[in-house]
Amino acid sequence: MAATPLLELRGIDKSFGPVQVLHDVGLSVYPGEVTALVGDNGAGKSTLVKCISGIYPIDGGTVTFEGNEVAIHSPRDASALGIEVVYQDLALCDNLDIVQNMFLGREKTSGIVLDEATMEEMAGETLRSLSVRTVKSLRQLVASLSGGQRQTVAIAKAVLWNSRVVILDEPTAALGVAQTAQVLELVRRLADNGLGVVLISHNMNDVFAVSDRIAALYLGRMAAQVKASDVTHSQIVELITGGRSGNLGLPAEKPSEFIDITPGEAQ
Amino acid sequence: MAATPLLELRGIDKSFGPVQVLHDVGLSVYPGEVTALVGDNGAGKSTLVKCISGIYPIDGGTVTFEGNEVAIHSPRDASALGIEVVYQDLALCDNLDIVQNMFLGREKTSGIVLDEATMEEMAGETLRSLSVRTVKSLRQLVASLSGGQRQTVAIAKAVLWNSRVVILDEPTAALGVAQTAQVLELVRRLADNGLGVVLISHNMNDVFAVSDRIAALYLGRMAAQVKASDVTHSQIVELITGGRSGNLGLPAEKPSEFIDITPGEAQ
Amino acid sequence: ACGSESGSDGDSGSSGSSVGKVGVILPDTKSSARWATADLKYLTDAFKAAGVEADIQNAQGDKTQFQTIADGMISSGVKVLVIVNLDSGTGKAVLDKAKAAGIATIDYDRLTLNGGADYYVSFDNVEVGKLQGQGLIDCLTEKKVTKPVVAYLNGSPTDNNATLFKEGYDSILKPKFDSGEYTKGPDQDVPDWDNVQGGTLFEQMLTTNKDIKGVLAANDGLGNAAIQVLKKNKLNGQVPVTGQDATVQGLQNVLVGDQCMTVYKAIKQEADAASELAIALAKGQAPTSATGSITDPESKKDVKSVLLKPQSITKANVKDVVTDGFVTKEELCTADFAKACTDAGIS
Amino acid sequence: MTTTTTTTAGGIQAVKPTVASHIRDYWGRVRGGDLGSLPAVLGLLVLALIFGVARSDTFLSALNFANLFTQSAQVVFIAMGLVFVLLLGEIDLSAGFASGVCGAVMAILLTNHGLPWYVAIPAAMLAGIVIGLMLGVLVAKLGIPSFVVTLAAFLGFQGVLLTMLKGGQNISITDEFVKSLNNGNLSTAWSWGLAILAVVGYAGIQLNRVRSRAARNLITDPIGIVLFRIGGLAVLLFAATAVLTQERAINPAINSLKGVPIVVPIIAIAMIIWSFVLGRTTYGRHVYAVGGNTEAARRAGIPVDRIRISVFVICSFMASIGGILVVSRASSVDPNTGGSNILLYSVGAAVIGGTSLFGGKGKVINAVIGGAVIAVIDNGMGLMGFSSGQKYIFTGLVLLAAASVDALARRRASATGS
Amino acid sequence: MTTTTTTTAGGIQAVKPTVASHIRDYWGRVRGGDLGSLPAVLGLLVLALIFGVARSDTFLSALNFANLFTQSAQVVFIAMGLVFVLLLGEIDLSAGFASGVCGAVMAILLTNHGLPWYVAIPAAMLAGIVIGLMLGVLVAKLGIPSFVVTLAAFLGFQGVLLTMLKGGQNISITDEFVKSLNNGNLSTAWSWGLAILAVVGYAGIQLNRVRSRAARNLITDPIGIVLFRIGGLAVLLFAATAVLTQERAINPAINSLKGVPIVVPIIAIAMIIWSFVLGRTTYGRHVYAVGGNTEAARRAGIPVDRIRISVFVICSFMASIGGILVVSRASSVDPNTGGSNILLYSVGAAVIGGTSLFGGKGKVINAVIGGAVIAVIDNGMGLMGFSSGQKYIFTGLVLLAAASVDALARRRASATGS
Ligand SMILES: Nc1ncnc2c1ncn2[C@@H]1O[C@H](COP(=O)(O)OP(=O)(O)OP(=O)(O)O)[C@@H](O)[C@H]1O
Ligand SMILES: Nc1ncnc2c1ncn2[C@@H]1O[C@H](COP(=O)(O)OP(=O)(O)OP(=O)(O)O)[C@@H](O)[C@H]1O
Ligand SMILES: [Mg+2]
Ligand SMILES: [Mg+2]
Repeated sequence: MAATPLLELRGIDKSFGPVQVLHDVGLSVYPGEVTALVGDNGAGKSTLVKCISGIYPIDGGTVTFEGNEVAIHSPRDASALGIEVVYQDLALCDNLDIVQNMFLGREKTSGIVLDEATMEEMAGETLRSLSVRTVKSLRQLVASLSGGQRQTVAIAKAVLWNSRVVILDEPTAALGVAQTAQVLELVRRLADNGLGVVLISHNMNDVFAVSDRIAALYLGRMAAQVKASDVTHSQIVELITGGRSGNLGLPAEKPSEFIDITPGEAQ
Repeated sequence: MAATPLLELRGIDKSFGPVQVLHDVGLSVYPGEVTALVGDNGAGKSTLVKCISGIYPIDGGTVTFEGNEVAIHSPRDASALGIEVVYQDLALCDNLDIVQNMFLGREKTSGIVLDEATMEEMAGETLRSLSVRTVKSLRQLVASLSGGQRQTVAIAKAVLWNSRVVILDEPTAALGVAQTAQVLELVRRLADNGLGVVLISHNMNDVFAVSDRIAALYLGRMAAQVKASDVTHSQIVELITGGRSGNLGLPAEKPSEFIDITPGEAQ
Repeated sequence: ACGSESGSDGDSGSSGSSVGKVGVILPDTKSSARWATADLKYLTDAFKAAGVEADIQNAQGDKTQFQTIADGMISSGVKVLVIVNLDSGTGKAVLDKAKAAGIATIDYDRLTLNGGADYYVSFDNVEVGKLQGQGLIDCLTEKKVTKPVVAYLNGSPTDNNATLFKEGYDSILKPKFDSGEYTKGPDQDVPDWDNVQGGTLFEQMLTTNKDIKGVLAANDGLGNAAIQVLKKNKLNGQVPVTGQDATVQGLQNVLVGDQCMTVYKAIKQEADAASELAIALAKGQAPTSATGSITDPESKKDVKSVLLKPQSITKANVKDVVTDGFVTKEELCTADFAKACTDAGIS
Repeated sequence: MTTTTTTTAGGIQAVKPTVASHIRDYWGRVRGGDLGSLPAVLGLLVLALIFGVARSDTFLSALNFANLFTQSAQVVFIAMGLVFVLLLGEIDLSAGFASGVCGAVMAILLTNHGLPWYVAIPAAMLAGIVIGLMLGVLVAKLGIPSFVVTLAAFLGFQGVLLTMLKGGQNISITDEFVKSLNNGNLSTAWSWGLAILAVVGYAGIQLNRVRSRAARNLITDPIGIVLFRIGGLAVLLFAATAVLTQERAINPAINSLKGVPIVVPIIAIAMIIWSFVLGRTTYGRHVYAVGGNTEAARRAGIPVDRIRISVFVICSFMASIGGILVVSRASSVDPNTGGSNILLYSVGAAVIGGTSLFGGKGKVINAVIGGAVIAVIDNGMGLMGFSSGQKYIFTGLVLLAAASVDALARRRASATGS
Repeated sequence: MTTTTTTTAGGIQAVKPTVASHIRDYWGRVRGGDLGSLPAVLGLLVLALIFGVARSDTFLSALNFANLFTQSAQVVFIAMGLVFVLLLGEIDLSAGFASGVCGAVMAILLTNHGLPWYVAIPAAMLAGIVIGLMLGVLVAKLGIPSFVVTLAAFLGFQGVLLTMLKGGQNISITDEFVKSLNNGNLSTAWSWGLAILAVVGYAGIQLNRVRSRAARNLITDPIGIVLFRIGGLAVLLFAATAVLTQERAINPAINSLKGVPIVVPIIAIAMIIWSFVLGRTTYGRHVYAVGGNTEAARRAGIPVDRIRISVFVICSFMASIGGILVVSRASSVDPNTGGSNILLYSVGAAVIGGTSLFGGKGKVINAVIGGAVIAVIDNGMGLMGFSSGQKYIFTGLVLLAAASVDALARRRASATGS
């Protein structure tokens, strides 16, 4: 495994209006490794991903890609660097069909005409490799797909391309048993091919099954980033729910601005 | 446990245009029991739920509630019978806040004026009981919630009311470790209070942890409905992926109209 | 293969092969109430009386519709086409098409410049404007106002007639402005002849220029809009307002002294003149009534014409309009105006 | 940060806001792009400034200020009604002519049938309700897109209006009560009385709310902020009343003109009622829900069709009041009443005020502020003495400028925040 | 069910459809609510039937049939352009007056400056492009809602037009080429030639597609269905050509009138080009994507702003052609060119054809079919001899009836299916 990270974040801050969601977050993604990003609901995992992919502008901090500091202002910039993301909120165009969604923004053409035949072939192969068996037609609109089918399309869309870093935000949440196994295998395969992979998941079995490193976010702060082999299942759960576990994690006092539930002003 | 089912479906058929999604499906939900509904992606679980709750009209078959045949034409009818549903596609109003969403359609009023204070109090308590800790304000718009937070709001919305049957479609898919545990506990508690609970999940551990019965859908057909104590983990996985396991499940031949992937007509 | 057989669905049973059908296209319903209320009635009556089948339609101010209607009439095989153009361009396009189909054409009320219609029947629109200008001067003189500020509330900027009216009253008033006897006040067009907008515009004029002493409003509707604003400021009756069309509303305003004058165009005369021409042409006779002639200012060609004189109506001669049957006493002399009517000698 | 933590009834920890934290929060929200009607108000101020400088003597006069209200009444009323329709992501192109038809109903009953105003006005409103019911049923029950239904109605009502007016006559009204609605003024005593009543009422509601929430241990706005709001309203209302109760007649010798225009309380009452309905009742909540996510609303058991019909009824009802007021102002009705740009102006008013055409977002007060923007533009333009062509161009430009203030403010805000 | 299973290149099992299965599938889709433009075509037939019965002698004459095309040209062109804007969920209220302004540009260059048509026409089109660019930049870059931007432009262009025409003059054009565009007819030879070319071209494309997909072992439409489509088009086109190449002059002695109107191939070419762009190019795909889910499109790396600007450019460009054609037809331009109901009719045409106002759904051909519905209503009404009031009312009712055919068809379909 390479010593220099492929993608490195340092000191990322992000606020939405008055609410600060990310505080000084750092994260390193190494080529050939699966880095699991874990954290409680609302810890800021998806927000961090969206900061990396340029959907949200960051308030502070730096992003380094292959050793060079980069500024990612939009998803175009991210994919130009070779960063592909499967978002938790899948972001498919409901008015387009499966093939059209899978190739969105990267359509194959022959001349100026769309090469539907090639795209259809490629899409079919990819879906098959992900154990999708109940899709009636590749020309079905994604609006009519089941939850798991939608998720598969989103995953298939991200892995069709030659990228350097693949980030998957809870990719197996809606998947069935067989499909989940396929996706985990795919994740491992991607890493083995030298890509940097970030996997977000709430399923500790999956996390320990495929990941090399584990990064735990707690209330918008990076509690710890450790080798998977160095920690136990229950240590990670402690990090997720409490922000610290033994000598790992954040300092003891609880960040003052987080309060359980603050009933706001009515209306 | 009562011998007569609270809710019973018989021979349910459902097509979307030329595609038949449900074939002659039967399901019984008993009071005081958790019935797990399992099946592969695209098996038809969510479609079945939407048929029960009146979102989709059924093409054929009967629905019996407490022994009486009922016709459910809309979600209003379903909730009038005491059927509450947590949908997989959460169906929250992004332009409303957490409290407003939780009480949607059942607002508390004093006189003709909305009683915001009472609703806020009740919402806060319910969320706390579901281990939600990172919501900044109950008046936050649900559009700005994380995936898990949205799911919790949807669950909280369904359990706020006194209902007879609660159906949860993959309620823990996006939840963290602690929250998942809380929801499973809640599911058990609801059943123990005499409600009929239907839980859809792809996580076999969860299924076996809380359910009394397991119903397995395979390609739109009910493969088997068995007691959880009578089957093993791997038998259920076989039912899900193959439609049969030993003497359980569908007859051997594969339904002819299902073909792996049928590339449709381009454009 | 088509169009040669004329429609036989009219209510006149007498349409022999020699008597053709007449098509009439009226312009709109907004520039004046006359088109939908008066012209339609008089023309229909005249054609019915003569047993000539007529198709009378209104283009509702829409040029495209105007042409669509014309196309329809031409394809339904009319023998005579009477048009009130919305603008000379479309007017000419329609006339050209009609002539190409061998249809006789009459310009009604508005001359289609360079259109080459066979006949022209009209009130002189510039003359209307002149009457308005003169009427305003008379009222101002009568009220002994010195150095009055006169405001213009013109018709729709997109209506060519409004331009002609303005040309008329400008020609009368401009010398007064030039000599310093009168002062020219605000001068605004009212889009679509919209009375509500007219009211707002006048309110703003009055706010800007508090000593407006005379209002040249292009028609009765706009006049009424100005009067309402004046009323709010209790200036009605003191500031003379002009109008046009001799509508019930306008005449009532004249009767109570809020409006200085209106212009009455004996539309029946005009309609009768046009229908007489059309009927003759439809029957294949040579019309004799078009004795006058007018020179098309663009093509410099003469057009055979029937030209009628508009009449200025003040309190003194409101009864002429009633006598003419243009408005009925019942319409005009409602409870609020009964006394004014008696005073004006209408009984 | 020293925040006082109190325990509320639900046993949930909460932070009691102070005046300072409240202001900080507000500023955070503003920076975060949650601007409410701030930009529209800003746009209004900019416009007032421009016209005030260009035509300082007239634009800023009390007379012109009073005129603003009567001139904008129709657009404001239609816009308030349209907010409901727009909240559902629907559109009502026929609202303009519906107001014309209702105005004509009133005028015909008054003038041609000699009926008193207390018959004619309710009849006109009823006409509005019937129209709305018709449109709503066609949209909700037959499922025809509202654009098509109301386009058909736009044409149809134009025809109805023409037919009612026998092809194009104007009908004058003479009823003094009706005419006073959008021409008359309150007496000075009434003007002050209502202004004071409004401030006292507002103060009562605000303070009561603080009290009752505090009693349940829920978070309340700091009392300082509440008092500031009440004070702000008082200053604004009393200043306006002071201006409007001055003599503003062109020629005070002939005619005294003072007092708040009667139409001001009419607009205010409509605004308060509908704001209450949208913000504080179950019905209003359901309108937002259906507009935000129809499917979610349906699944929550909300009778979507009935809500859909009801918004068209409200819209046409408000249009009927707009029609009554415009007929009152012009003292007559003609086939173009409610035509021209009324509809586009009304939709524009709602949109400028911040209502989304896609549904789910908007408030009644926005329509009033947007209507004020439109009215100020129209009013100011009328004072500038441009030619027609110039006027159209400048109106367009000023409209654009007012809208850019809004767009740029939101953009700047979202660049620093979300 | 005997289906032939073939193995395609990707190694995926697939079913080779037969004619019977294809028809079964189509019927299933129709029952499932996927009706395409079927209801609009149905509505069109119903209308033709009504008017045909009521005015059999005139409505169904060859002359009237030919007139339909020239009458509808402006609306159809603006509607085609609007489809792009509507696909993004935006609106362009200024398209009507933009077409007027562009028409005026052409007329002024032709008449006042005496320039030839090959300068004036491109200049008008350029004006359209510039206008679209302006609108697009304001919407996409400043983020002002398109309703407000184009409302401002609607007013502004009205003013520009008035100013260009010096306050209200008409400008006539005499250029024969321009006049022939929307008045002239093709010679009989050309008429037949183009009709044959169209059929042959269509056949070539369809057959080539079947061949190339079959070569890759992908599923193709059964050849019987393809031949049926080609045959259908041929019958339709040849029948229309036969009717239009008959003599249709009222008085053939004076003036012969036959051949396909020149505007027909102009409309056809525009339709083919834009359908190709929307359906077969990356750009078109991106337009649908942005309209369907802007955020998803942005995440897929689509330059959303550029797409947004481009649709306004296309819309105004098409409006400019509409303007050229309407000026050609009227041989003149006046300050109301592009005003009146043109805009609402154009949006209505697009919507009736099945384009959604919320974006993501619609085709160019729908605009043409919807435009035909509007044109037939207008044309037929003109032949019925109603009074103005009646005409408005009936137009509204007929529009509603045509739209209900659509709504009811879809509703029935969705009741049996989804
Ligand atoms: N646009 C926004 N405006 C305001 N707050 C936001 C916004 N987006 C997210 N948040 C808040 O930021 C926090 C982090 O959200 P995020 O989606 O990153 O969580 P997450 O770690 O992905 O959680 P989950 O596991 O539930 O997906 C949450 O508390 C959420 O409410
Ligand atoms: N509106 C629709 N039109 C056409 N096909 C549909 C529609 N809705 C669902 N389907 C199809 O019906 C099948 C069953 O879908 P459903 O959502 O019920 O699956 P599911 O069992 O819930 O799967 P998952 O576990 O992925 O949520 C899928 O193949 C899906 O593509
Ligand atoms: Mg997340
Ligand atoms: Mg599902």
